Amino acid sequence: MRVGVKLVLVAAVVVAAGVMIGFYVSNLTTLAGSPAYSLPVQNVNGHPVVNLEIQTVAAVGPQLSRNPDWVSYLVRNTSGQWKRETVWSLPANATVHVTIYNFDGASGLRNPFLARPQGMAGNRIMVDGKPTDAVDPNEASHTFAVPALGIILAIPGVADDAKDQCGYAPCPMSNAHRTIKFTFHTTTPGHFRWQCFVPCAAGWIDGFGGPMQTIGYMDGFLNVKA
Amino acid sequence: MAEPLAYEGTSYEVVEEEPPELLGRNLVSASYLLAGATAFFFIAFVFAYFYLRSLNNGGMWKPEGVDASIGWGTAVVACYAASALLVRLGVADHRALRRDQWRLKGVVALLVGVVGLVLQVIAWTHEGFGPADGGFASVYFGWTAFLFLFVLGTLLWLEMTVATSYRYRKTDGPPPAGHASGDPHREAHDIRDPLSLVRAELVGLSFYWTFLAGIAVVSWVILYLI
Amino acid sequence: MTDAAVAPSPPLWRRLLGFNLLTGVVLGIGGWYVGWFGAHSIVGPSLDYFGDIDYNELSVYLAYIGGIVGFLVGLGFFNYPFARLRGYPPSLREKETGGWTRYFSLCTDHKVVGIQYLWGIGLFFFIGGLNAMLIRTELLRPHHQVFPAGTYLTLVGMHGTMMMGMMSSGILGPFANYLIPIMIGARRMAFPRIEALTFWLLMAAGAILTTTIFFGGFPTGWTGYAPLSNEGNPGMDNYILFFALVGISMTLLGLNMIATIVTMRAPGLTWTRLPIFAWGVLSTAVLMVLAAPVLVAVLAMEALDRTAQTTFFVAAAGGSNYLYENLFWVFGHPEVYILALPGFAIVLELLPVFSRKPLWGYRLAVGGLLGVSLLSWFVWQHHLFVSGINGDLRPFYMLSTELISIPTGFTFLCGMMTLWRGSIRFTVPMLFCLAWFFNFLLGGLSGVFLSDVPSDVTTHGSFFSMAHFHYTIMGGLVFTFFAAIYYWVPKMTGWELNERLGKIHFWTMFVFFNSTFAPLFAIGFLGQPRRAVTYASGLQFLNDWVSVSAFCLGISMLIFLFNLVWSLGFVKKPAEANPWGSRSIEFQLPSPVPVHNFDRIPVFSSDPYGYGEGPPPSWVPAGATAGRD
Amino acid sequence: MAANPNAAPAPPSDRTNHGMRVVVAWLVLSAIATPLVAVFVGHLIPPGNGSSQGTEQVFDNTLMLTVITPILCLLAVFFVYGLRSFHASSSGAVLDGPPLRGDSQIQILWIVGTSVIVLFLAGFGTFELLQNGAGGGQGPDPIAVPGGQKMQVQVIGQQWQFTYRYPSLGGIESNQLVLPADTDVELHVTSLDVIHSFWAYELGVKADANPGVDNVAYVKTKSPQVFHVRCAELCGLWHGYMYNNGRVVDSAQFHSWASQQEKLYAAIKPFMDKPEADGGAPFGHTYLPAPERRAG
Repeated sequence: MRVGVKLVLVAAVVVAAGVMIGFYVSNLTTLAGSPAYSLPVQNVNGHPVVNLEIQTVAAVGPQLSRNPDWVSYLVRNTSGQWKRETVWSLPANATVHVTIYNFDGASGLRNPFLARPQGMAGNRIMVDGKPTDAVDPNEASHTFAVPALGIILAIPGVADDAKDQCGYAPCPMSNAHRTIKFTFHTTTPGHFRWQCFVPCAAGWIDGFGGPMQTIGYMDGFLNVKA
Repeated sequence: MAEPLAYEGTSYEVVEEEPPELLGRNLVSASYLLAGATAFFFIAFVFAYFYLRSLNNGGMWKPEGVDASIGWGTAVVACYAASALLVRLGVADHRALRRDQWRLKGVVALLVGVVGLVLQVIAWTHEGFGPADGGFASVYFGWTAFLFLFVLGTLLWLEMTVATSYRYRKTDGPPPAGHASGDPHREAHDIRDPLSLVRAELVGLSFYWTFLAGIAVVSWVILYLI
Repeated sequence: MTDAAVAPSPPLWRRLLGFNLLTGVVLGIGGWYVGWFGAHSIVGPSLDYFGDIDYNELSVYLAYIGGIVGFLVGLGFFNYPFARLRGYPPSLREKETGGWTRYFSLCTDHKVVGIQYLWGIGLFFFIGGLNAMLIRTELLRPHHQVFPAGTYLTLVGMHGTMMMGMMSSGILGPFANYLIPIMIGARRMAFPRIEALTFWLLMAAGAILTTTIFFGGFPTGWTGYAPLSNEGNPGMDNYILFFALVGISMTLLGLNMIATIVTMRAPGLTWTRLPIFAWGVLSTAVLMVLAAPVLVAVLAMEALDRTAQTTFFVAAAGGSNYLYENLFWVFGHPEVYILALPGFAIVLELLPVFSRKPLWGYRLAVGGLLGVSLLSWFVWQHHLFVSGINGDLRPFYMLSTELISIPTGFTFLCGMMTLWRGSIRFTVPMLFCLAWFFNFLLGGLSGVFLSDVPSDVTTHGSFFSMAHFHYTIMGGLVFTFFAAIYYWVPKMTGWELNERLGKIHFWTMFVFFNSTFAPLFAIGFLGQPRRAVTYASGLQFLNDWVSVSAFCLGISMLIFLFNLVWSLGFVKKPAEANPWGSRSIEFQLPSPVPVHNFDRIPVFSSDPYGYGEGPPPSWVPAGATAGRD
Repeated sequence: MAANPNAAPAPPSDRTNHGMRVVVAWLVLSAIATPLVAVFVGHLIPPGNGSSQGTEQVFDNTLMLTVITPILCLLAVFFVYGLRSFHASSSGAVLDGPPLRGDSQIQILWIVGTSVIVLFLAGFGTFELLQNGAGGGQGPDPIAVPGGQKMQVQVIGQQWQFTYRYPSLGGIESNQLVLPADTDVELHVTSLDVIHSFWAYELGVKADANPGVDNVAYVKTKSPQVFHVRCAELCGLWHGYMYNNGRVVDSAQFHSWASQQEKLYAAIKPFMDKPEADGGAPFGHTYLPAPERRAG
């Protein structure tokens, strides 16, 4: 073989390896990832305020995911649509008003202590308009928890015999649901993971596989930015 | 300068031939080693049995109604043991040059072994419990399933020796060259007198099959008796 | 042994469409889809144990079984068993085609398999190394930055699993397959088809592990601890299948090695004349044959847990995660000596050549290898000192673990005394062997901290233990792997490797290896746990230092790769038959070794270490007339 | 430079007593280095002085480092001396070295030496371990139990957080581990799902949290401080984020923290099982394995 041919061969192999490595790395960087979603910030008296509206659904549906039967969180964007985004950007030192619409039934908490709302203003949440200090751990459908900020609250589930249960997300408000409201304050900048503590991934052992260990479903980040 | 050990250009015709009993020694030593590997594979299940039994986590070692049927188990293991015994007797026949009797025993051993496998499959469907029913059920199904696979492999090996014995039952001298590996393009055998290897193969097989039947007996004692 | 081995080769198109890698891959992919859709259509939803999730575990396994069977059918591994099932007589080798295509097909020449192993394992070694680079990229900052959460775990797991699984055969695969028959004066391994099978199984395994990223990866690291592995994505099954295939491959490789060394030694090659490399291979092979089946068994249980819903490792349902930990480490600790022992053997094999002295304390060295091999069975719970298993047995495991340093010390003593008053030549392979002393000393002494329960409380599961096993495995195995490459590749290929580039490779690798892993001892002591994507911000400087060193280490590997391609592809300087002045028998043969190894089986009358003891005896018995007249 | 193995000339006789030189150099170097390491390096080794167990680990590490130093010195002296003195001449033919094939005295000396070191270290480690468990998880039947009154704390791992339950404080639970100073603490570590490992770094405590297993570890706190808790066993997606601070506080602060925590806890109390004082199970809930579910 002539040297030129060999060089071309080597170059081809190097290029092929480069392409494959690039493909490999890009596959890894996008594996189950979702980009950060910036929430719209209002300014009240020079103080940033964010309204965060989220939905928890039993089955995310084919419209939003390759895994239609996975349980998931959804967030409402500025145009009022529900998106399956779980990495949220927030400003530092902001007040965040959270509204959670839960369309899912109860799975029960494994550690009942986590049914005590903690870390939000007044250590108290509003469930369907009623102030609540403790959710029955067996009624818990999901939790919204940011352990690094000390925020943990259980979300009570929709009764099993409720009419008009939501099938696939996004669920219209006419379906049976519970509404949870609370407020918390962000402090210093940082990346804070949030997750669900209820073993709600049906089908997996301990209820903790699949969506429970995949960003974009039951896990995400609060990216608090200065 | 001493005589070189090899010349680069030497063709195969001048290369010294391998002693024909070498492959026989290879085969017999391999059966011992394979028996060692098999023993360690099943030791894992023996360990699992006694470990999980002594822990009895959650009282789920052997819940109500989980008991392997000793009737089926005895039938299966008896088939395995009988087949192994027949092969041993067949080796004696082969040594005594009673080739037709060996072939008969070989075929019967094969059939008895297959009956054992069929009985095992029936036994699985007739146990009143499934693999998910606690520690014992796990060990029972895991152990018998992998014993099934090992026995299946051994019976295939037995079939090979029996088939070779049958195919050349009327042949004196070496089989045609094109029969090597069943490859019609072969111009020669690479083993001098390949049929002489049947004896060595049989000795190795007989040792291994007896060993495996011994493991089956151990499984019978552990899974059904105690 | 008349043979059709040198039959005229058929035309290229016949060779491409015959049984080879191409058909293997095509049928492998085909088999995968047959298994996958077959399972889905036949099994249907009734056996879809998982109800809510969108795949069924059974079809995953059937898909891979279909894929592996298809791959092996395509390579031609089933031709021989089917012929035997139809009663055709046994034969030793597949029809060999000659030429370059035999490297991409089922070839029963042990020298071809050795070279296949070298390139195949090298490929996956570099993929594993690439993962390490990505891990260090992520750890440049104390929090998440490059890869999404979860992917880091997949990277860590792939790096560890790939390296552990592939490098278990890292020396026995390429070098023992190539050299053991020659060293013991034989023309083949005991089971040439099984030899080829071990290689192709390993390649199938590597492909399966690499594709785990398409199936969600796996979160468990290389240990695959249940019950976390019960929770994992379908990518977890890739891990299980990879390691199970590696386990089968290792068992067969070890079996073949033992059978070969025990039954095929040439006349006169008594146990005390066996090269120390063969002893190292033997002691490793014993561990492989006996330990790898335990791995296969525990992974089989895990696969049953995931498919048939057994409860081996589910505490609430009568299982126990301790069962997994015990069984895994019953395999796992012999496994680390499967990695380390061939390194010992290569060091002891090469030192006499480059200090031109006999191996000092041959029997002690053999005793050391066998002693490590034996003791390695009695130490596994030192991986579980804080796990709560058998708290009262910890003093025993502490003792047995520290006892292992006695036979390991034999290797040090024999190596050092072989150097003593020798006439040392600092060639590239020798440099790698000398670096082994440095690395393994640090690795071994840091192991003393881990074997001591009070110290282990802090160091267990931290970067300290990570640094420790990189010092022993990378410093102990990979360095000797390169020593073996520089020492034997000229013999295997017939072309020399560039010595200057080799020295550059050595010095960069040695410096950056230590610069990468020495700070990790400190990082571990300062409280950074393994496999965690975040760390205390105060440790950022050290971590950045390590990352930059690791990148340089990666560049050093590229220098090696360049040397390999440059020397073997472009320069092609023919190697002398005996470039190192070795008395070992493989260097008395032409480079590369002819297909039949020896014209006449040699007769041994001494071990290969008689430096300074007069001229080596002839291997050819008097009156032999084989070969050219 | 291929040496012809067939015609190696005999090496010139070498009268230098290399062995004596190495031994002397080693003794001198060790005599200097060992005390220096023991005094100046040893105490720098973590985990530090956060608890009795931590202090003991530092002592243990110091001792091992001290034992290791002469070994390092021996190898260093040997290789520096050996590689300088025994290399082949860069020009001319490579000579064979003297054909030394072994020396039973050196072998016996080496075996005895390594055995003594190894047995000493194992014996010492056992002694240290049996004193008070060295902060490691010992499983449900601890063999090294410190005497005296101990405060029980249950550490509950789950994906992905540790919570801490205080049976002696009416079963209150907390997200943060708060301990009183100068107290013997008995940690009962367990998990609700997969394997975690509770690692209180500054306290020198590490114990795996296994589902269905009660893994006991002991620690005696010292002065008030903040310490770090991390999970040290891979447990899934958020393993890297499973960390928190803990606090050792003085007695008064501890009690005020406890009453504050009790208030927070009161709302959830009706849903929790009864504490031991009211006739319930020792740890309030079924997390702690029953005695027959011993592991080991």
